[in-house]
Amino acid sequence: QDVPAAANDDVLKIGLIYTLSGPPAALGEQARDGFLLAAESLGDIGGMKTEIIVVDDEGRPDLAADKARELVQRDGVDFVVGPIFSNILMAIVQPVTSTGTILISTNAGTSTLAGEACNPNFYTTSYQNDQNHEVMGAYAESQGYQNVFLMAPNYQAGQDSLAGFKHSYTGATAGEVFTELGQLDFSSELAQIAAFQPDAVFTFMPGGMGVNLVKQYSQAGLTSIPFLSAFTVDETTLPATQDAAVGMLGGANWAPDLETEANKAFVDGYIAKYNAVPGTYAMQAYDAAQLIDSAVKKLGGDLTDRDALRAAIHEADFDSPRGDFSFGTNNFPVQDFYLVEAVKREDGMYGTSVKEKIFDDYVDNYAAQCKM
Amino acid sequence: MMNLFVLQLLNGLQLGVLLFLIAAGLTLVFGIMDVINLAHGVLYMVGAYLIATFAAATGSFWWGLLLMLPAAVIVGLVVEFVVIRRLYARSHLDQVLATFGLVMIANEAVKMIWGASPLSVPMPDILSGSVPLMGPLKYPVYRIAIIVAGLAVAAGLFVMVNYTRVGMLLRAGATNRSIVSALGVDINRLFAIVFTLGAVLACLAGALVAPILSVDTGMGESVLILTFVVVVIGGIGSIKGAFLGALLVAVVDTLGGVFGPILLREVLDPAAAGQMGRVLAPMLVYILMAVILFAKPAGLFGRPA
Amino acid sequence: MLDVSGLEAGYGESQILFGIDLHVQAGEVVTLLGRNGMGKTTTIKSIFGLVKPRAGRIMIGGKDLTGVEPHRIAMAGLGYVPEGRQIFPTLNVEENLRATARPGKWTIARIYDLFPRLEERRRNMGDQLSGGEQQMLAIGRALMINPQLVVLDEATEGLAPLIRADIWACLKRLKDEGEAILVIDKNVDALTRIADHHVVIEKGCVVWSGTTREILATPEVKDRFLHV
Amino acid sequence: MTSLTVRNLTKSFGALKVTDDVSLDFASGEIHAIIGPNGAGKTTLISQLSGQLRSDSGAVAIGGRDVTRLSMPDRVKLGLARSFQITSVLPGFTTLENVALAVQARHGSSFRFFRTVANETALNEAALAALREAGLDHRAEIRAKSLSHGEHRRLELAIALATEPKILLLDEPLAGVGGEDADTFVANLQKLKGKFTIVLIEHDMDAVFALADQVSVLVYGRIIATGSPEAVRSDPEVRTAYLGDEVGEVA
Amino acid sequence: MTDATAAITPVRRPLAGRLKAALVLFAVFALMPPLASALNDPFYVLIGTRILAYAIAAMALDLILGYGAMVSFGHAAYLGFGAYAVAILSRHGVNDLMLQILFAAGISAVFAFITGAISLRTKGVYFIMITLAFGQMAFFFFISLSAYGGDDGVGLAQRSTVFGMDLLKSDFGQYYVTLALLIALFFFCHRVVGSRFGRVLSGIRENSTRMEAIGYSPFRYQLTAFIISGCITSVAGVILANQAQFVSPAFMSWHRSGELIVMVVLGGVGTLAGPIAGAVAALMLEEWLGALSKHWKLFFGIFLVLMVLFSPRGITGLLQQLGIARKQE
Ligand SMILES: Nc1ncnc2c1ncn2[C@@H]1O[C@H](COP(=O)(O)OP(=O)(O)OP(=O)(O)O)[C@@H](O)[C@H]1O
Ligand SMILES: Nc1ncnc2c1ncn2[C@@H]1O[C@H](COP(=O)(O)OP(=O)(O)OP(=O)(O)O)[C@@H](O)[C@H]1O
Ligand SMILES: [Mg+2]
Ligand SMILES: [Mg+2]
Repeated sequence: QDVPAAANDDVLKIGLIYTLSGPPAALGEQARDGFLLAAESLGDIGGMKTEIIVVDDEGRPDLAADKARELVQRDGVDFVVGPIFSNILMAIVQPVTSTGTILISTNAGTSTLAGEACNPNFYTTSYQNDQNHEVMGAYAESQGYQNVFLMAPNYQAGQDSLAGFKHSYTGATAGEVFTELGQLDFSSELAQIAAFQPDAVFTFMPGGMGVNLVKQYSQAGLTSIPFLSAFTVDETTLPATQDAAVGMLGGANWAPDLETEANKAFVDGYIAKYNAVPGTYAMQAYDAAQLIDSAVKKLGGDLTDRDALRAAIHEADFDSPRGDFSFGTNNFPVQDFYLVEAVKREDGMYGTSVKEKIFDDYVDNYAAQCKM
Repeated sequence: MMNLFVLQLLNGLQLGVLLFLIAAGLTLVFGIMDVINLAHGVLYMVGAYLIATFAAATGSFWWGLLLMLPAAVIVGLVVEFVVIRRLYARSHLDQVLATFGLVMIANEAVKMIWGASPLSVPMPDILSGSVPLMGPLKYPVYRIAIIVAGLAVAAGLFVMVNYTRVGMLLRAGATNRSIVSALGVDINRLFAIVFTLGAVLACLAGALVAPILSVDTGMGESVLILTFVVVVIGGIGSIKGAFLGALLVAVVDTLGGVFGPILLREVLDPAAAGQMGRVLAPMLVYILMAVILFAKPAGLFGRPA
Repeated sequence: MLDVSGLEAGYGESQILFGIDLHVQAGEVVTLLGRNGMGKTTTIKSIFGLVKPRAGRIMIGGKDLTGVEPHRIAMAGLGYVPEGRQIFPTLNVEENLRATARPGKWTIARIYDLFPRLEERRRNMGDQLSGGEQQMLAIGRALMINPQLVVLDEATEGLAPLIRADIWACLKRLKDEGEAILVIDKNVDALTRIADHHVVIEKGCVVWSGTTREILATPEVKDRFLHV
Repeated sequence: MTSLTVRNLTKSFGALKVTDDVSLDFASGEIHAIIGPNGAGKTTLISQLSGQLRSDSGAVAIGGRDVTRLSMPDRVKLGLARSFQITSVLPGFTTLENVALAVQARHGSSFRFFRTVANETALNEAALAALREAGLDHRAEIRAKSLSHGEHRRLELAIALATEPKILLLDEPLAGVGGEDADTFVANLQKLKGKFTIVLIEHDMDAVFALADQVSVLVYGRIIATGSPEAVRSDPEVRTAYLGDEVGEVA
Repeated sequence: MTDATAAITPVRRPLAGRLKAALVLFAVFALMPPLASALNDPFYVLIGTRILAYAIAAMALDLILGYGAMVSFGHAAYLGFGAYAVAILSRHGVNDLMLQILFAAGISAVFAFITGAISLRTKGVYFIMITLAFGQMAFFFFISLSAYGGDDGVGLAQRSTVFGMDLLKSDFGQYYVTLALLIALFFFCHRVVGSRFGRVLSGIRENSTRMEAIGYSPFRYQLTAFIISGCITSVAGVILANQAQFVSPAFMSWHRSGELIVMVVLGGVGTLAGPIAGAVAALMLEEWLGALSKHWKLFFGIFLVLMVLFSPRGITGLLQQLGIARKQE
């Protein structure tokens, strides 16, 4: 069995790989900050001297593959944590996990890795990509909507998102539009929405695209039509959209106002340290740090027995801010999902707020395909 | 369907006018001073960040706009003086390399100053409503304002370049700097003015879209390529070309995305049409450019080599 | 009007001019003669600051303008008809004349009077002119800045005999109106009929200078330095 | 040896008829001068003959073969070469390389990817010979952009000569070439006379009348006279349209 | 008159100088892996492979950009063809590097032939933009190619084999195979630019009307060069796919095309060896500056601006100014 050289020394090395430049940097920075917050509050992770190396993948898969190899081969990290985006994940899975190093994704959760290509050295603290969309589909279904307008950027994740929505929504669609990736002006799509007057709009517009869509949506006077989304209205975009987004609905596995002990500690700590409301990206990375901590502590710092390590991680013995958390057979989380709404918080900042639990202990649709 | 068409035309016009504002500066600097300025998109971004800052500081969009203009002039003059001026006599490739460097510097500097999260600019109250259009349709006042402002600038520029002496000197300087100066014209000052004018227009475009779009570090880059497409379709150095090119690109983009799939469905079965539409949609602008350049290798109004 | 002394200049590493002295008084016509590649054009370019002088002095109207920017030389009253025409291809004829014009006795109307052909082609772009038309335009353009000293570098190249004769007549008229002229041309015979002074350069040095009378009296000059 | 015939050639730029029904025969081995006022359409005619400009109507034939539809490079292959009134050389190449390329064009395949061309002595020697003809061999290693105006003109000529044409179209070869060199050049052309057909455009009447076997006068795109130099010189219409008094001086 | 025989000596000094520079570069490349091992940092070998691959692409671009004034802003498409050639063939069980290269070159030749023939109607910046357009079309095509992962790309299970041997399996082996390819392709390009064909190509760059007037049809030569360049670039793509063991449309985004141009100009246009050095400099700087500061892009940008302002002919020019390399004339 493959035991990375790194497993033998007495420093715990963790590599974080996130997109820290370009417009999506806001997401990467949240995740990084979430992880570092946990590291700070835990002190020595796993009771070991800890070294954290942060690298920027610049949103480039080819570069990310090299950086990941660099973390594993040159820096000898025990864990690689990251990334944000699926295409980066696809590029680094092989280089990291083939050496026996553990990869913990804190956001991207591609279907292949949840299903047929599941991997004993790969864990995710986030979700399977389709799940938040399914939440919104189920919500739309429960509201009895009959014609929903669907919109997503024209790339793999966008197509998956609409598929995910339709997985749990059986009504008709008023239109299905794929926008250009990185599109910033949605006047043309909004014109269509205005013309069709659907029961609701569902969209997946991460990052800057979402900010623009939300602002323009309210400017176009369309707020009477319910706006359902995933990864669009969240704590990374709310500072820019502010009031324009208030009242919009999303699907999530957590919200900052979820009432658990652990969540309060996390959210308060984050706001105190970074003066911003944390989003899921931060929470999931925070959990990755807790996950590593719990596993390493269980083993008393001896990482050479890889099976034991994997078993320890799989136990997921820590208090997640989101409450219930465990790993399914495919190392993807089994967790609850909520309908969340954008609100202006009491502290004057903007954030999402839990409105309704949609799924309880939800398992993704690909777990059955995983032979592990 | 008709409603949608009209609305899309208006959207196309608005996008086109905006593209024109950016492209005008690029085509002037490029056609007249023969400088390829990749940092032009950066100026657009800076304009947006400037107005975001000033509007936040003063609490008013209008004050923000007013303060942004002199700041843009300063930015233009400084960039011209520090870098661009030294590139006039250099090859296009050197210009590409240097201004590419400027882009990197500016993007990083903006991120260091303003952070990576997008900023937003509130829309001025008087322009924030929408006006009723036919039937249930409404159109945002602010976008109409952009159209009007853009058209005014277009007309002004067109007159300046084609009918004033400054315009003549600019065109003359484009082809033969040294002779223009040997005939008694301070070409450096003239070029500095043009560059600054282009910079201010780009900043203005950035400032105008700030209330509609998020202000983020990538906005300059995404618009740069599109602006180059516009300039090249119109013919380098031609204000008229930039204007028509901008409208063409914008209309093809807005209408093509919506009506393209509908047309495709006429000839293909829905699944294939959907697939085809998804493949073609992002290419649309590029296909347009390739077709136009194939037919007119120097753009619509460019001078053939 | 124009006093050049000890002028040295060159391109890159090669030095072309090795101390040129040249003087043009107000109202005087001076020629610059020499075979191909001897440095005539380089001299003119250095006077206009298009080639940076490495040594020597250029005084215009008593002011030291050595090494200043070209436009300041032109503003000091020098009009330039460059070698090889160099008209602006993207401007039409009239714009070519107007773009750099300054007020004075030369107006568009007078230029058209001098070169009727240009009026016929006034809407043609600069590069849609015949070689000779371009040459006329270059001369017209220099006159339109209403200079006190006109510098013509091979201004009759490519002109038909009739037009060439017109140019000579025109130069004569300019001279009569008190304008100073510095001219390079290979038609030495025609030049001697209007010029007062001649400067012959060879390999970047002045090898002979004198008045028209002297040059006519010493045919060896033509033989030795000009090979005509 | 080859002759060049032109039948009813026309060309307009917009409303302007620049070449107006021109028909000419350039007999083999002769120097045929075309003179005329500035803007008469001489350069345009050359461009039409060389294939750089497409004619509106009419026909051009080389040695009896119709070439009206052929491109410029194809006409060159049939032995037609031109020089440019406004110098057009390869500025970054040395004088020698400029000419060597012309030699190479005539010497068969340029789709050779491996042999180092700089070592092909045959090319270099032929090029040097052409440079010598033009009096430029001492500047062989200079980059063309560093040449003076007059030297440029000579290079222009050397390039045209190096293509070893059967028919040579010269557009003001003497412009900018001064003094004795002009005389040398005239003498050289004199020597070439009979070797190939030359169409000569020139405003230097000394040269024209010294060299030409035939002279045609082009005014406003039309040939107003063709004939021997003497006949043309004394034609009153030609004198008023073009020559003026200067011929008097020259003659 | 000067001695005529002296004038005949062929003008080949700059070429010879560049050859020397290239040989020095190759020697350094060859010594790098043992050195990296000695310094206990064998990881550089892996980065080195990526750098060499980009060096191949930059050199190929220089062939048309530097010698033919054809600034292709869509050259990343060929990197993509190379990379996808590996992905597609290996899915069908073909793992041989040479077959993959042939396949990549084949697709590239066809694509270069069609797009080149259209693009060559234009010149200058129009050419830049029309090649960008075709590059983007290829990019979006692969984005919508869901069979190969679309935007997410696909991972590769193993590296290619060379005639059945696992030469690429180790990072060292892969590095040296890449270096061998680089050297072979460099000599190929070097011969091409010095040949009759190369001289015609440069002549067209200088003045295409003049070339037509002495009997060359520019189109044929330019198109041929364009195709050659595309094919060579695809070889770099084949290497990159192996190096990253991953293929995605990101390989062919316009940013990559832009970076290739930056490498060429940074290194020195029209020198072949220069762009190789340019690729090394750009990617190494990125490594080093990236390790020094998270704001490395700022410093990289400043570096680029300063290079242009103070060293007009890129790294080649810098070396000349410092007196290390021989000046051109
Ligand atoms: N741009 C340049 N770079 C380098 N050398 C040059 C340049 N221009 C001219 N020269 C060289 O300078 C010398 C003088 O050139 P100049 O143009 O002054 O000659 P000229 O007397 O005007 O000749 P001509 O009668 O041919 O016009 C020539 O030897 C020429 O080769
Ligand atoms: N592209 C064009 N568009 C419009 N008019 C043109 C164009 N090119 C040339 N002309 C016009 O055609 C006429 C003929 O030009 P051409 O160059 O043939 O004259 P030319 O006889 O060679 O004169 P020169 O002796 O002065 O060189 C000129 O009046 C010119 O203005
Ligand atoms: Mg001269
Ligand atoms: Mg002519």
